[in-house]
Amino acid sequence: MVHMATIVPISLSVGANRIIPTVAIPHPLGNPTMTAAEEKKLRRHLVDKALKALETEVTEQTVFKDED
Amino acid sequence: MGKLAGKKLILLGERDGVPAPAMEACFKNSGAEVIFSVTECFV
Amino acid sequence: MTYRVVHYINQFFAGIGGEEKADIKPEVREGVVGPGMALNAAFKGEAEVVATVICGDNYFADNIDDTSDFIASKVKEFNADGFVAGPGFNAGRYGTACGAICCAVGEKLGIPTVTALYPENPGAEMYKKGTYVIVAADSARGMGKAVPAMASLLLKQMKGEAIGTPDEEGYIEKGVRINMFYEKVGAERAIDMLIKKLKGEPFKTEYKMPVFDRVDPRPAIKDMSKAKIALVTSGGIVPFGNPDHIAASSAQNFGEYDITGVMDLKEGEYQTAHGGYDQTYANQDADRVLPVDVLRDIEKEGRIGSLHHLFYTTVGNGTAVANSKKFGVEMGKRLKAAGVDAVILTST
Amino acid sequence: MDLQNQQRVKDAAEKYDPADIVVVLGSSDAEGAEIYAETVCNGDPTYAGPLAGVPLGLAVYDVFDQEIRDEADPEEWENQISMMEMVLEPEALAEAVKGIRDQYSKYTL
Repeated sequence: MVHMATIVPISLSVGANRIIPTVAIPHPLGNPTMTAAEEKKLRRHLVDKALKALETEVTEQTVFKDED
Repeated sequence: MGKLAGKKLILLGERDGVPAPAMEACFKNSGAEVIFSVTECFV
Repeated sequence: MTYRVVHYINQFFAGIGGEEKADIKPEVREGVVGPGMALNAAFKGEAEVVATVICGDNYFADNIDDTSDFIASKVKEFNADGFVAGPGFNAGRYGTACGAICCAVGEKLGIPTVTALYPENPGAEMYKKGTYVIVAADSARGMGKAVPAMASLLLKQMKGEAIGTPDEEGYIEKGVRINMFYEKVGAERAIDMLIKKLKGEPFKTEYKMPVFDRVDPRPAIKDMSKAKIALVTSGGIVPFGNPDHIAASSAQNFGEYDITGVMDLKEGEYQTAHGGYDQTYANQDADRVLPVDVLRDIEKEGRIGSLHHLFYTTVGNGTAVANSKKFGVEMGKRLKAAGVDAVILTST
Repeated sequence: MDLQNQQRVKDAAEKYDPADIVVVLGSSDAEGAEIYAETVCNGDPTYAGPLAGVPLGLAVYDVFDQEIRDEADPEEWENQISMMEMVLEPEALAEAVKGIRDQYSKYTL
């Protein structure tokens, strides 16, 4: 399981092992200030990261940051 | 003969402490009779 | 009046024997046996152990329900005002038995119960919500401390006196929050606590957070192009109209919805039921919380095997940890049965 | 203390005059020594054995108690016990047993 959440400390405290930080509480996988196309690109980027996280072996709680 | 003369000894040794046979040897000549001696082991 | 108490112990404390006697059936003896002597002394005449129930640890573990029923019926026969089990110290089976029987007797007969266990005894975690569990040492060496604490807590319950905090009475927290009145307002107490913390002095929180489980990370997905991926959210995304009436906060249920053929969560077809954040953006486009649209694209491209046709949703707004756990376990069961390989869980 | 050993101590106290009996302990730690001492003086504090609620009141000493040491054969002590004496905490052991003896023993040496 991968947890996509904005408040990473909560995700860590409840014990998620693969964590993707997201955009904002009311729209974790979107950004209403963007155009629809840009927004979908952003969402795609985050979900791609989540899939990559699922393909990555982890031994402890891991936050997948946005360096790639 | 000392204070133990005529006494009845119960020796409760422990494997990781002082085992009962060691105590028995020490009090062999004390004039006391060992009536029960055992070494317990907790592991 | 002298309260009547029934006491539960295992075969070892009854002097019947150790492991080789662990399968003996429950039996009842009038009066005290073993640790009941210490219990009686600690009651100081205010209560009396009228009977002792003895059961082998293995027998109990193999026959939990029947034995609990049997013991409860005996406790009733003896017209008991209270029930004590143990202390079970760090003995796993005995401790579990003590907790289970206290809970069963309390539930069936409505009388006060108490046991005493080492905090790491599995029985403590399992049953601390249903009975008072006095904190005991890990071995019978702690008998001298545990028994008076059990006696005192049981007497207080039987007399209907107020029960103090876990610290005052020496029991393991039951996870109950009780409102308290203080002389100082919250802001002042918070500042006092902060100052203590800054000075490195010990301080005590008034609002302890629950301890969450830790699980070992699951192995990575080897072949994503064959994986079945499911979506779960605590962001409250539901079909428009919230057909299962998932509460806006303190959710009592979760929803399971079929998205077969759904390529995009459209405004007016999906919405959020969550009452803890501004719903405007999720209601405009629920994909912002539950990314069905991009996962459909990804599915088409063959990057993943498939998107599971059901998604699970609840509202993580003040929802009790116990409920969340229950929902999680049930969702997990269904996902596993459906052959789902991995889950993307989104939270708001 | 082992349940069978409790029974044997109990039997011994019935067979002989308790005033004549001296229990000597060779425990490895003070806490354990206290439990043993209490078991033979005031009854099994764990309430699991035959001595539960049976205060025999026997005289009880740790083997490192000076009074008992004085009675031991010095040569045998050297051979048998001096090694353990260096590893264990003899004073703490003797003190722990004395504490129980002062409280519960009806007899002394």
